[in-house]
Amino acid sequence: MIESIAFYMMAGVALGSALLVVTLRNTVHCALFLGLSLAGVAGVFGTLGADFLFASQILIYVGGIAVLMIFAVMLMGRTSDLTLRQVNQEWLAGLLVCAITAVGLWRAAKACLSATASGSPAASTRPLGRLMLGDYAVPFELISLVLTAALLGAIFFTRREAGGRK
Amino acid sequence: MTLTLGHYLFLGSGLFIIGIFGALTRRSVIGILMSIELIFNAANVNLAAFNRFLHPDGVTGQAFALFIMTVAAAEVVVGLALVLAIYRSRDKIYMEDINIMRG
Amino acid sequence: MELPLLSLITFIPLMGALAVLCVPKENRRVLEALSLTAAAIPFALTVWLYFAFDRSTAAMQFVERHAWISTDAVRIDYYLGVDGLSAPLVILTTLMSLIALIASLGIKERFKEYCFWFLILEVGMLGVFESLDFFLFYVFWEITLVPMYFLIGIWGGPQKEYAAIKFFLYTLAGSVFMLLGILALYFKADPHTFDMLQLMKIHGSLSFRFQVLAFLAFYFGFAIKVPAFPFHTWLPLAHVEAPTAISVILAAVLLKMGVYGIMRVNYPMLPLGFEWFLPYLVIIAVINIVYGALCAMAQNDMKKMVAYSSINHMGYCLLAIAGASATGFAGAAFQMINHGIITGALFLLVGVIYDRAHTRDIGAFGGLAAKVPVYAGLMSLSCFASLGLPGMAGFVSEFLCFLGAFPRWKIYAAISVIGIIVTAAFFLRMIEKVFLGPLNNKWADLPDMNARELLSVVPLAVLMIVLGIWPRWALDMMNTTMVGLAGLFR
Amino acid sequence: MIEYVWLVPLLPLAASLIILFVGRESDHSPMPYVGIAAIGAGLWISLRVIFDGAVGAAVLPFEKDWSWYSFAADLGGRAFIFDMRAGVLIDGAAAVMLAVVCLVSLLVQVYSLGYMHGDTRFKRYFAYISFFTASMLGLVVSNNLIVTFACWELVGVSSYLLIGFWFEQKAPPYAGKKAFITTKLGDLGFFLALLLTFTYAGTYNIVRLKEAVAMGYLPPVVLTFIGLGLLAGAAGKSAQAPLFIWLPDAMEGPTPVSALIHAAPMVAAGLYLVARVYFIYLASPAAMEAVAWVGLATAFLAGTMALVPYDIKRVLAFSTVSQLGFMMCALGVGGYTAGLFHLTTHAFFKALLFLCAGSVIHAVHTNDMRSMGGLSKRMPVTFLTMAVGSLALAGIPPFAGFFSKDLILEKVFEHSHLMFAVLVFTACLTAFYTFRMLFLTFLGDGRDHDRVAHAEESGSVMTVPLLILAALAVVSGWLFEHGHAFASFVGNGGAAEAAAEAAGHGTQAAAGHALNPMVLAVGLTAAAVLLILLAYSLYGGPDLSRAARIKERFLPVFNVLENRWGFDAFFLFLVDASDRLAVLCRWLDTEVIDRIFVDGWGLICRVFAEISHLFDALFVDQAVDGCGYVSRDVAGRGLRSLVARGQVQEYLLYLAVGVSLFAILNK
Repeated sequence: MIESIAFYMMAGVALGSALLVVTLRNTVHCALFLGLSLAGVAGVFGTLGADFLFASQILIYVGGIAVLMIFAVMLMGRTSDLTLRQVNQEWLAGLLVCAITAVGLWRAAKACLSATASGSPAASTRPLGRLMLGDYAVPFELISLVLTAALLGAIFFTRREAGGRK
Repeated sequence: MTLTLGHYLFLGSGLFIIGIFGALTRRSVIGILMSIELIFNAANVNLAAFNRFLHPDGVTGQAFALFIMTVAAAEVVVGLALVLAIYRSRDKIYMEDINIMRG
Repeated sequence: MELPLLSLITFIPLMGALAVLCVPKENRRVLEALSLTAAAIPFALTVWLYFAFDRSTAAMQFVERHAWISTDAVRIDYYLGVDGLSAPLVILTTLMSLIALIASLGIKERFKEYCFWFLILEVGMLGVFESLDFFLFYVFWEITLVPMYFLIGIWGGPQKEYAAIKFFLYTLAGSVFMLLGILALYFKADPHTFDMLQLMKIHGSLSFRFQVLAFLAFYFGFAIKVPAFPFHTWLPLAHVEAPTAISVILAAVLLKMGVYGIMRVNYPMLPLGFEWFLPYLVIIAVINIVYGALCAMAQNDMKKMVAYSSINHMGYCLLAIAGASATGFAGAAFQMINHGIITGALFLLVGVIYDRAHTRDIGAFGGLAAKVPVYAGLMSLSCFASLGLPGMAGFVSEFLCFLGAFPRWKIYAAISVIGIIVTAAFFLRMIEKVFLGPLNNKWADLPDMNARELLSVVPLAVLMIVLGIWPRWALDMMNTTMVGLAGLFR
Repeated sequence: MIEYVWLVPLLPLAASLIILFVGRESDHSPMPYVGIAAIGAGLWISLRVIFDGAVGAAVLPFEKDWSWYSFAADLGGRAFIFDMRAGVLIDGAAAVMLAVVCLVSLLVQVYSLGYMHGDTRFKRYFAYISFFTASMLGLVVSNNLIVTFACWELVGVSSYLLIGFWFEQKAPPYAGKKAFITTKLGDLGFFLALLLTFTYAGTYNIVRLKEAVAMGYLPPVVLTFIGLGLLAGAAGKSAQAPLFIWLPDAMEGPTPVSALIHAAPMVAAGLYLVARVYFIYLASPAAMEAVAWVGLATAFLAGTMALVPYDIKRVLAFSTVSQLGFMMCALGVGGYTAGLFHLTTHAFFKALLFLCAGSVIHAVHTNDMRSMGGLSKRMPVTFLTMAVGSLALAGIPPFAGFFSKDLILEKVFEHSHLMFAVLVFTACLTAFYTFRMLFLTFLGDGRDHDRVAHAEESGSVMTVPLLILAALAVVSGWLFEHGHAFASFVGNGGAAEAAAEAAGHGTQAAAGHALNPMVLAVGLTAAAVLLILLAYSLYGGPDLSRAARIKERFLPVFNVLENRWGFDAFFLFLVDASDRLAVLCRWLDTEVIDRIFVDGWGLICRVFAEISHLFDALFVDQAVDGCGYVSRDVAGRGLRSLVARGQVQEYLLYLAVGVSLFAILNK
């Protein structure tokens, strides 16, 4: 029962702030709500018993990505943004498409309403660790390469520009 | 009323739809990036849920979710760097102004 | 686990080539060091191979076999191995590659690309001699073509494009026929296989007609490479236009692929076709010998002369093969090595004078011996080795070639000795015109050879003499295999 | 000592390498002494070998060999690994030859110290000489025909280097090349003989080969061909007809080299070879006969040619060729001992003559005898020694040449009277031209006063070798002849002659036909003395007009002789013909074969290309164009302006529409 309540709360937070993210005019607020939404998803992970995911979500998304977004917004922010429209002309089309998709997804998800969980969730951190350094060792290393490459790429992009301006 | 897989999938779908909507309609590039993060999260929720409900003995789904997080982090880093670069060189952050792909 | 020696030898140059790509082209020192290392390590390994080689067996050694492409329909193996026929050639290849690379250090333009293509070329050449799977063989065979095309076409002389395209198309035409032969054998074998050792065992089930046709297909491919008359005309042109080091490789290694192919494929796999072709082969050999020598005598361009002398020398190999005897095979195998060393040195030396004088016209010089004694000495030494002076490597192998062919083809062998005297004539004439007589004042301040050039030529000169005085060191490697080869159909 | 005989060739070889690579070029380089020491040691060993052999302390023939290399061979239909062994085989002839070569070489080297002094390549000269000696000695000792052939060719190369030693001039390199190629021409015969030998006998060891011949393993035809092939080789190296053309030109080299090449070592190599494999000739009468006739022709032709030249060295060269013909002829008629005997004595006095000539040339700086004359007062030692040499060459007793030539003529008489007559005639010519040379050089007036007046006797480093050789020229004939010591030492000589007779040679050697040696000796000597007097009357005085008149009367004959019977022209024609052939081949290659096999390919490809191009243009291309037209003009223009506006979000929208369709349409 508690689980259910927690789930609904967290899901509400996540969905609600997500909605705000895509509709608010002030980009700074958008970024803040993004953080909230991500935290909500973290909570949902908690209800699933995925404690490691929960932690990661907080650390990476809320602590990292969302903060990064805020920084980015502040770096590029213009005062006029607050008065300008943040939604383009095609929002109606987008809404339509989303609605159609939503119907499709609804029908798919509805079929799963009968599947319940068996037993209580086991602690997942240890098996996750084994998996990562066992069967998935190579992808694990590869993903770290991807991260490094992304980091280098980012530095490269921004630095070149900085040099160009001088 | 116990929680079922369906609940989680509804949540995932919701986040996904919102993300898609955002990606389609936001004018600023950063907004689009945020929306994409939402889509990623929708996928993660689904993965974690499938793991919990369909294969409670393993943790493969969570592992995949972890990978996605990492990729998402990389994507955000590069994305933001690109946005920053474009912003610096062209002083633009709105999508309709960036049309170098015009056929 | 045993060390995959052959794979290491073959693919270290490849790694070197890839590494070269990663070095910025301004870092010439690094490029030089890297490519030299990539050529030196395989050479060191082949020295090891030389000592580790078991001289008492005719079987394949250092065999590596792994399934490469394996489906229900086809099975292609990564299958390497060497015996007394191919091991000396592998050693020759790594040696000549290293030396040619040393000689190329003087290249100024686009050095990075040069090193890359050169190392790729080495991979291909080594692979051809090592592979025991026909598919692999063909792949390596083709790999040698492309780098050669670029090496001639970019770094060559005035007519380089024409020479490169001629070389490429001509040899490609040959290899297409070879592919035909490979496929024919593949489908005749039951079960279908590309395994060359396996294919050597099926000749009993092949009809005469089939053998003749397959023989011609293979022969066509190999004869162009040898080059056997009348498919030889690409050679002088390619040699003349190619940069020095590439001429060296072309003469020292690429031509050997043709003879090697005939000895590895045509003879053991298609004995009836081989037997049928022998009378024609011996005539072709005689033409190669006499006609090649005569053509060489009429040349004014030193490089062209050496190129035609190659045709003459490869004629000895063909003659020896036509003898179809153990001595003949040993002679052909040894002649390949010696021709590689000697003609390699000759091309290097011609390159040395061309670098200084910017001409190769024999008539343009005169009396250089007083001016450049070291160069004159080495050149004369190589010329004497090439004309088959006893005490030097060329004699032993030439003699074995004749000795192998003589019992079967007495008259033809007797005609062929004309080639010896003509060879002597044109080499001596060249020496006389270039080095002896009054000094042509135009070259009064010609510098003698520098350290790099000496480093590339002197080892070859030493080898010429050592192998001439003590041929045991080379022949012992080959003997058992040749006896086995000759005994195949007795 | 005989176990160390393999050192004899190796010592000079080592010396030559040391001289070549150690030290710098200088007049005072100590390096020549290395070579002299090496050859001195060789001489000592070979003399010890002769001594040991003579007193029975060493057993001759002595053979010792080592495994050299092995190669895959097949004999009798079986493939196996053949072990090639190389080593030394010393019989009497080899021992004598060793000593002769060592001695002449040693004296020549000592002499060269003076003669070559001041040359820019002083050191290198000695390296070449040592190398030459080494290969010559190798040829002598080898028990394996392959090694013999190898050394044979090396001798050729070193003579090439030595003849062309003064390469800054035009003529010496040309002469060197001519010598090399001409001898190489003969070597082709040697080469083919080697091929035949292995194919039929399966060995290169001379002793094994002898056994094989004795057992009759080799068919007679093959033996004849082997014999002829070896003869061709010998004719090249020993300057026999018709390959003697290189020898007069070879005089371009330094004079000590001429002594070395022409006196003993190099030109003797051919004879030595024939003697070494004498058993082959004994087994093949036809080959034997060929040897005799080649020798005869050579002796006669060269003897006549020696009558006309004014170059002092050329006279000697032709005389050498002529004497070699004598020896060859002797071998051909079964006179094994006689031939080798003449070889030995000739080595001494011909070396002497060359060195004397060198001494003269060194003093007057010209080869032309017309610029000499009257040198006897200025160079007494040279004159005396040269006179000794000339007497020996002319065959006047008691000088060495008398004994050996006498022996040869006896042998030839037994074989054929015709040959005998020709040889006697030639022997008389010898006396005439030798003294013509001597008188022209030393007697009469100095015709070129500048040169003659400044001529001075050479230093002792040059005259001492002359004196030693002169002494040998005096005594050697008598010494060897005495008690038939030479014949018994050369050993198998007697056996060989007996075998020759058994084989049907000496057909006229029936007891009654033998020539009385005394008659021959007295008659020959008288004739020689007569001709010497004739030569004196023509050339001995200050007035040469009579000689000139004779020349005018017999001008056509003189012309023929000066043109060397047209042999040179013939070989030049051969060279020219092969050059033309070569040019023809080149033309054929670039203009015909290249065209056919390359451009021909091109043409075929072009034809196919045209056909496929036609097909392509008519059908395939039209279809492609059709597709392109539809996509570009119908769809492209319309759609592009509508959708491809570069707005990424629009693209995303299209994508989303697609996705939503999937989502909604699934069941």
